[in-house]
Amino acid sequence: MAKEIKKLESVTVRFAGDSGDGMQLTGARFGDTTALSGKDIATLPDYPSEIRAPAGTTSGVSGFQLNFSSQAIDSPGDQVDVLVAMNPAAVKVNIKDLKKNAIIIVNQDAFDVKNLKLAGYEKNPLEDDSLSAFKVIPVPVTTLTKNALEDSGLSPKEIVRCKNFFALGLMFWLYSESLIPTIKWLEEKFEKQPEIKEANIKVLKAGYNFGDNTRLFTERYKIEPAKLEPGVYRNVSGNEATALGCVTASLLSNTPLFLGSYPITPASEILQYLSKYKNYGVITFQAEDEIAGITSAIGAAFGGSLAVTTTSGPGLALKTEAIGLAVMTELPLVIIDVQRGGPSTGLPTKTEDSDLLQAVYGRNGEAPVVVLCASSPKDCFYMTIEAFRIAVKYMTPVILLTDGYIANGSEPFKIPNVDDLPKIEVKFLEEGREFYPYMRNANLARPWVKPGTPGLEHRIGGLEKSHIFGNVSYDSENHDFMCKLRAEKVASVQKDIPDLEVLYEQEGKLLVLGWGGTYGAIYHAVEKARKVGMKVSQAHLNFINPFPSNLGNVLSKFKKILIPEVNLGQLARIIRSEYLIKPIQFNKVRGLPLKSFEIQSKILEILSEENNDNQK
Amino acid sequence: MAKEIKKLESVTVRFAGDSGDGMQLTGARFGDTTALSGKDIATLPDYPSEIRAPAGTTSGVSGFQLNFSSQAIDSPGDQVDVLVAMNPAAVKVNIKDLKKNAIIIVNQDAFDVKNLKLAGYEKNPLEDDSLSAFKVIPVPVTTLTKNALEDSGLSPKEIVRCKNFFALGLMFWLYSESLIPTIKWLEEKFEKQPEIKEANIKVLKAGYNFGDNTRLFTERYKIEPAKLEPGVYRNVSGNEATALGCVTASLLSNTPLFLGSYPITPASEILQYLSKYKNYGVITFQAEDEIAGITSAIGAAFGGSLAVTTTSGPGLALKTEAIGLAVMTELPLVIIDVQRGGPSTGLPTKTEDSDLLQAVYGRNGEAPVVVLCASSPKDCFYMTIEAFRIAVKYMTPVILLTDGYIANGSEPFKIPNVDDLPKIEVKFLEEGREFYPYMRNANLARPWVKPGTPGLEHRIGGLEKSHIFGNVSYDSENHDFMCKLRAEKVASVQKDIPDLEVLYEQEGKLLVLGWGGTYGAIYHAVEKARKVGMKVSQAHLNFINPFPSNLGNVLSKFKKILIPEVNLGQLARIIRSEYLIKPIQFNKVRGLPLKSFEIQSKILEILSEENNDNQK
Amino acid sequence: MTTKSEIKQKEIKQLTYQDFVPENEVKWCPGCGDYSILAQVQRVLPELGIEKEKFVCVSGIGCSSRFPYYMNTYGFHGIHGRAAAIATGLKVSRPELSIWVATGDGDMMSIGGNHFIHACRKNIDLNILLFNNRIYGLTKGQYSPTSRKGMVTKTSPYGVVDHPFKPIALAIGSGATFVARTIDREPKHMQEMIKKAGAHKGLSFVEIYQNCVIFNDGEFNHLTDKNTRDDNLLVLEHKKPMLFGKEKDKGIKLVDFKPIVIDLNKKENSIDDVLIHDETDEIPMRAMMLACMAEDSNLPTPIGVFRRVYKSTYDGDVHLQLQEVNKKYGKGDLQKLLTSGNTWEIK
Amino acid sequence: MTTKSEIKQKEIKQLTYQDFVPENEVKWCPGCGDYSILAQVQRVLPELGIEKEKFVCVSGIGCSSRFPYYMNTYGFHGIHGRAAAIATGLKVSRPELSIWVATGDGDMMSIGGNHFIHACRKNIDLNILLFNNRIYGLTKGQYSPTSRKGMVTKTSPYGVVDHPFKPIALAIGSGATFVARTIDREPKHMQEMIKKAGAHKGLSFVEIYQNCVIFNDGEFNHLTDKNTRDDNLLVLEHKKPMLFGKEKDKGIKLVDFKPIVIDLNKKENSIDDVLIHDETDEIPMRAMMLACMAEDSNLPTPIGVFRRVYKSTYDGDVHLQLQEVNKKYGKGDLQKLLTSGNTWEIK
Ligand SMILES: Cc1ncc(C[n+]2csc(CCOP(=O)(O)OP(=O)(O)O)c2C)c(N)n1
Ligand SMILES: Cc1ncc(C[n+]2csc(CCOP(=O)(O)OP(=O)(O)O)c2C)c(N)n1
Ligand code: SF4
Ligand code: SF4
Ligand SMILES: [Mg+2]
Ligand SMILES: [Mg+2]
Repeated sequence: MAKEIKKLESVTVRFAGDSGDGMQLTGARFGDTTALSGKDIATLPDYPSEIRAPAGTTSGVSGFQLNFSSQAIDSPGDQVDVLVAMNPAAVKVNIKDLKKNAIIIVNQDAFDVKNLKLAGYEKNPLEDDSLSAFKVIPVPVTTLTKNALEDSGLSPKEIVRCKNFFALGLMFWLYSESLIPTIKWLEEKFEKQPEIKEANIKVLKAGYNFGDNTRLFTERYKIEPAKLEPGVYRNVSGNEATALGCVTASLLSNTPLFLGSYPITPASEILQYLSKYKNYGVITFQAEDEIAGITSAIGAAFGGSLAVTTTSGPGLALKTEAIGLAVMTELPLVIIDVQRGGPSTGLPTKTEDSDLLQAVYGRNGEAPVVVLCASSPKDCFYMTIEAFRIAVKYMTPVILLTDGYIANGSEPFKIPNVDDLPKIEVKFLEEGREFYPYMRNANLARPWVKPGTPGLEHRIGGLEKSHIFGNVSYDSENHDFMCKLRAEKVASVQKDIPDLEVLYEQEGKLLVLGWGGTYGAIYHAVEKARKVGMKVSQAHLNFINPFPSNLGNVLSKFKKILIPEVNLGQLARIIRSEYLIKPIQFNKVRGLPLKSFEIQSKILEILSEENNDNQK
Repeated sequence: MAKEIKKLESVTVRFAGDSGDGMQLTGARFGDTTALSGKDIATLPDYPSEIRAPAGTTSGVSGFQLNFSSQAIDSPGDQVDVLVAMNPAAVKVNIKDLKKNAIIIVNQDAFDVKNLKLAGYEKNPLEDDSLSAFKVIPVPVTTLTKNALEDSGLSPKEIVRCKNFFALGLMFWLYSESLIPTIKWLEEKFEKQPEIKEANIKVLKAGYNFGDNTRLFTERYKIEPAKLEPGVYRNVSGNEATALGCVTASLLSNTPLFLGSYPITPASEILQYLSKYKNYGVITFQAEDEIAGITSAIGAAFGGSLAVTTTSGPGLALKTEAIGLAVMTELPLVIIDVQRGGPSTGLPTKTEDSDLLQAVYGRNGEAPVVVLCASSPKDCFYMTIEAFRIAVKYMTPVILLTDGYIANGSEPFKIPNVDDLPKIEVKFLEEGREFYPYMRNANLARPWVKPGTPGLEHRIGGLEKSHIFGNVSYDSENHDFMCKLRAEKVASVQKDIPDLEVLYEQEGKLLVLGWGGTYGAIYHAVEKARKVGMKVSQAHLNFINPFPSNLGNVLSKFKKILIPEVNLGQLARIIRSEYLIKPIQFNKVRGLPLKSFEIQSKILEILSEENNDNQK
Repeated sequence: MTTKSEIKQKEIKQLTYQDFVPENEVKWCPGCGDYSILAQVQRVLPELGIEKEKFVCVSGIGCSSRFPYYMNTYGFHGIHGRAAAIATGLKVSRPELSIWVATGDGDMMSIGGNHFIHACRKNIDLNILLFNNRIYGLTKGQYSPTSRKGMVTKTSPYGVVDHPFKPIALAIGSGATFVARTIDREPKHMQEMIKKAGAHKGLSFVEIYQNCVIFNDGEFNHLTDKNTRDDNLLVLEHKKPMLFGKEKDKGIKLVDFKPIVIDLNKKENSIDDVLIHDETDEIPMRAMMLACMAEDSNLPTPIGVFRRVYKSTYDGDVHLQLQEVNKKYGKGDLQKLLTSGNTWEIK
Repeated sequence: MTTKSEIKQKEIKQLTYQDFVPENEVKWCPGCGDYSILAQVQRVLPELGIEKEKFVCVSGIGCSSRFPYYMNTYGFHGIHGRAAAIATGLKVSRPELSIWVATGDGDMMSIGGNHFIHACRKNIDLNILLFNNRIYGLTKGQYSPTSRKGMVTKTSPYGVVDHPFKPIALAIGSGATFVARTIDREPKHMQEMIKKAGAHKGLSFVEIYQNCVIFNDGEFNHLTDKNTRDDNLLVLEHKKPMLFGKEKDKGIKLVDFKPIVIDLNKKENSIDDVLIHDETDEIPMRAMMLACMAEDSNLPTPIGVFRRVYKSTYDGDVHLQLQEVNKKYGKGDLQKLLTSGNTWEIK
């Protein structure tokens, strides 16, 4: 039964089910397919911190949201157009995020007494009118899967495990996407388990065909490919892009990479990816703890490696003392912090941008470091390279902040041509008659010397060093001088970073200023606000310490500055102290990215106040 | 030969010699005696980080400075009136700090070829005119000591070791102080070594008599007792006062004290003092590292002890993660940071005030804590008690900052009557039908329950907690609410702290604002500036987070604000971000307290600019 | 042996299993070995003769470290690696509490290693249960310091190159006074070990082999599978010869400080050649030998008590010293303390 | 035994003691045992047949940790407790370097304990010299984890209540492959130990009893004083009986896993009763026994090599794995890596 195909610009889909239902995988497959067929996409996985939280309960719900569009997009969307819910708990948890009139495709079979009770429903929501604001499409997914696999020879348990592919097939049908990439993927993945492979393919197709045959759907949809820049693309998550950035920096600098790290959610994946790249000259050292992670990296930096350590908030806290050592010894070191919900262990699997003040200020003594941040999954690639470039050029530790949202989320990444990327210059001092370990070049950087170089034996460490000579020095004036010199060196990185760009008008009533992972949400909010005629500009920071040199100037051009953050106002605080202006804050610390409609309302609120004020 | 006795108001004396010459002891004895005879005093020890740095060299010089006065004083003085130098290196190192016409009493015997060379003198400064700006009084201290002890039966080595008491005796003569307290001290100290005791007493007297008999001195001096408040006094160093403050808080709250700590200069003494107070119900736990120091204290706080951990900068860095745990579990905990020169190991035996930003901002996530500081040795006593009071009242970690200068320095301390000190109320919840671990009282504090209490079993930890119930909660809105609630709780401590007092005019052209250990230097600078007719006021902060509620108002009353700090402007940064004003900074990071004459010049400079501006 | 706590038991309300089951839902994966450990602890604690409110469970971070939430006692879920240090502060300040530390091979052997060895050294009277699944469970499958060489995990795609810890050897080397091992699938044995740990005055360390069904399933199959169990498991008994095998017909013999397996069915071997176990050796030579026996050495894996010796506890000694000082100097008088040293009066 | 480095030696400029003496002034207290350690290291390193620029000294914080400043080699003075971790990163990334870690009983046994046991476990090819003066020197005299029970120090005015570590036992329990002990006042013996440590492939741990003249003077007098030395010191020799005493007339005999001292002058005792030392026992029973022998047990204190066994090194295995992966997959092509996974082209 051929159905009408409606063209849409953009859709936000969320797959949700039990932790064991394979929702992350389903979402990722859907995302890859839509990306492969040329849409721009952005994804947002969201899962509980337990490995398998109790089946059927709301605390066990795992979700994967994805936005795909024929337009360039930068966020997985605030509100959901289509929810695929594999059980009652998934409906319960996600209902609050649905658009009015959203489609809910539910696995009807899962709405039995037990599951309803586990989800905390007193009545079956499919049977009362509690979901009347939505288009609910009940599909007996489990039954249909079982039917499809009757003769497969698989065990009942194995059969039921295939049901996510039924849902996936159905969604592919609904959005007119091809099954081929998924079939190929299944063929590779289950090469050695042919029955599983065949079963999943069969169920996938069954789901697709079900869409075609059922009367439950009256229309299907199509999203045109996005008009992205020409080039070869792939999908990357932020963590993957960060890992690739590390390898790329190593190649561009012709210096072997050393990663010292201790696993921690949501940063572990960077270590996992890099552990695979052993034939790229990468050494990964899974240390006994975060302190050994960073200090081993400092040892490797002393030895001439491109050294990096990766972690998340609590781990950054533990590395604090050692970062000071890197400051004093002036060794290049990149510290990557994938921020998560705090304080303390906090919300370990949820996103948050609340380590900014720690990164900028959190060390004993006057211990300045460069602080950068990435604003989207693919941006992680470029900012990682930038972090290494600055670290080796200025012989300084650099902290790069990403967050759980961009680390786990993914988007299309235009694959650069490696030869086009600018080289990172690394020059080890190899001889010198008058060698002084704390002599400085024009960047105020001291020389990098590899142990093993004859004649340049020297000793460094965490005690204050005399200018030029690098001997231990307790001299008062030298210490004052060196503290100021280190501060100056870090500040001078400003000359080497790009000016902050302002989108839309370069001056006016309102600028929305952001940093890091809020880019997409802000971008959409501003775009939508402009569509309804509001004059509002946007600027987004990738460099926090030092700030771009034109930032003060940019800020002075706008009457009001709005800073939305997933914290209680950490950038706002730094901006206040640097520029003595009082930005308007928008702070939501919910373990989730900001929602663009909320930012949009805030913009509206500010601009209408502004107008009122002017009329007074 | 009786000499004229001249009355002075105030004198700054510095004893300097080799690390092995006993200068710290000599200085401390001199200080105790002058304090005992009723002067106000302030002391500043300064020694190398090596235990016995190479004898005779400048790096081995150990110094002890002390200011005693018939007026109330709060700083050991910038510039030295009298230097007692036991060897050439001591002259070399200290010459830059002497007033014009200062007296230098040197141990002539030590000015031999070897020592001159070790000190880096090409010629004997006693024999050329390089010291002509000073009154140099060469005394053959070693010879005279040897003469005095000819028949003592001590070994030559032991005899020479007594020579500091000769110098001390001579100084007592010069300043008309009594020998009796020192003789009593020697009698106690060497009770079991009668020969040593006798020898030292003999040499002490020999020094005194030498003064009387020699023609080297034409006058001697006398400082009248200071007009201190009536009461019983003793001398205390900041670390001693901190330790006493801990014991006192324990008594006032009727709650046993638990200190978990790891030794680190300059904080170790607090642990050392408290280790002695075992009959005051104090448990000290020397942990394997700083992390165990604080986490053991958290365990003890959970168990119902008044818990404290003590450290210095690098140790505070290591405690960062665990402070977050105390924030999340909302347990009372006092963290005392005796700041020292950083970054990294930095200048471990020198003072600095550069952990402020770390204390206020240095944690992952939104992890607000209360931050206090002490401004003088005796103030450590009161601020320690205050830290505990706030910690238990609000169920929150409190960081108390002191620094190497006030920790090692000493001043007269009017001993309070214990019964007059306000009690600290501690109430453990002992029963409750409807018990919820995260229920709050009017102070937003949750209940403190001791394990062992029947029926109140509950579980807390570092994951986000649901409001009231205290269960683990990944709920978005709850997290946002709790982050804001924790911030509000800490901010609300403001209602409970005293208003900031302004000395002198309550409004005007210039306010000098300080915090912590700079109090004395600023006080003197302002006082002197006022004496020459400058209108300048002073205010000094003991509460940094939150600030006193009137601070904004105070700042708004002055045209200019000067903030002198022993860092690169950390308080200034916080003030800028809180009040959007731009204070004038005065920053010297020299491992030393600020010099009041430098602050005074800065005041002068600002006020004359100000006048010029006004005239334009 | 009637322990002090057994005597005391009679005076106290008899607790049951149910007293230790809280309302909270248990959130481990279905099939996880942690469930068995929880159940055995809940079964044994009521028998220790200690008031319920005196129990405290302390942990770090990891799947295993969720344990305190599942016990209806006082509980503290700490930060990663710090369980032993938190528990130390609690025990030293409140020696009357019975403290149970639940921890994982990542939490206690990796990041928490320092606190572990120092707690062992000081002989702090804690009961440490190590849930050893040889993997990081909560962070989804990276190798741990107890993972076998060659294991393929998320962070060792080409196989682990580290040599693993032998946690029992580490505990012995650190000076631990009670060291035992058991397995999640041996509930009775585990109960016995937990009971003995609870009865021991001083630090008790129990390594529990625990199956992680998700990230390291089957790690201990050779020890739990009916067909292989008896040939691979040496169940230690105090003062008894070290025998194993279905028919108890294999034994451990020591030849020039090297343990070998002998077959007692063979004529040349006799039961007298078989090494006798002794938990109470002052110098832990035998215990060290047992600690080093493992799958990879063709020797059976011992379970049971490796070492149980008496040494004074740190917490006990601290309080003893407090008493002595109090006795010698009298209870401190704060006013006197403040007024000590040289004082002077200004009128 | 001709080690590889001894063969190589001939090709390299013969270094001397003087090559390792820098201009910097040595700033330890006069009489400190550290001077002797420095001198022996400066004497031995030239004989190892390694180019001077390949030596790196790494340390933490403490008097002992000033060591790198006094060696004219590459040096890194780290932060307190982290020497082993810093050295690990350096060694793993630069396996051709010869790394010497100088550390103290506070630095390595207290705050640095975790890095120590993990370096031992992984068998990282480092040479660790522990300057054990049983006190915190640099911070002026607090007790350390090796201080004896009862010692009065600044932080134990009523005596230490902790049981001390036995660093050798800890190293063995952690899996260390070379473990030795020597004394500051035994220069020849120390040189021998340092030489053997340098020759050992894998982690070498040498505990050096070092006298702190200022804060713990005389701690080892019974081992260094002419009159008592021979009765208190058991000098271990590989494959030789454990004899001591001025006349080598006392020996160690093992009775039911308990070492006792026997007098060979007595008829009932024979040299055949005396235990033979073997550094190379696979299972460290003998080494553990020796590690537990000490002053307080009426047994002599052993010095010498306790354990020397071969196990692959972590740094070696890491590079082996790198080679294997390279061989199997070819040298990585970054462009290919970036382009891996599902890609699509937009024209
Ligand atoms: C400071 C810090 N570092 C790292 C982590 C991440 N983390 C949480 S649990 C864990 C390992 C858990 O392994 P294990 O202790 O063996 O417990 P299991 O889950 O296997 O029971 C890690 C690395 C953390 N929460 N905090
Ligand atoms: C993080 C940190 N904690 C504490 C200290 C203080 N500290 C410096 S050295 C030292 C102990 C030194 O003892 P040890 O390692 O035995 O060396 P020794 O001086 O006895 O040779 C301590 C506690 C520090 N510098 N850094
Ligand atoms: S991941 Fe493994 S250890 Fe964790 S709960 Fe699941 S089965 Fe248990
Ligand atoms: S304090 Fe002790 S260890 Fe340190 S240098 Fe002096 S004698 Fe040596
Ligand atoms: Mg585990
Ligand atoms: Mg020491």
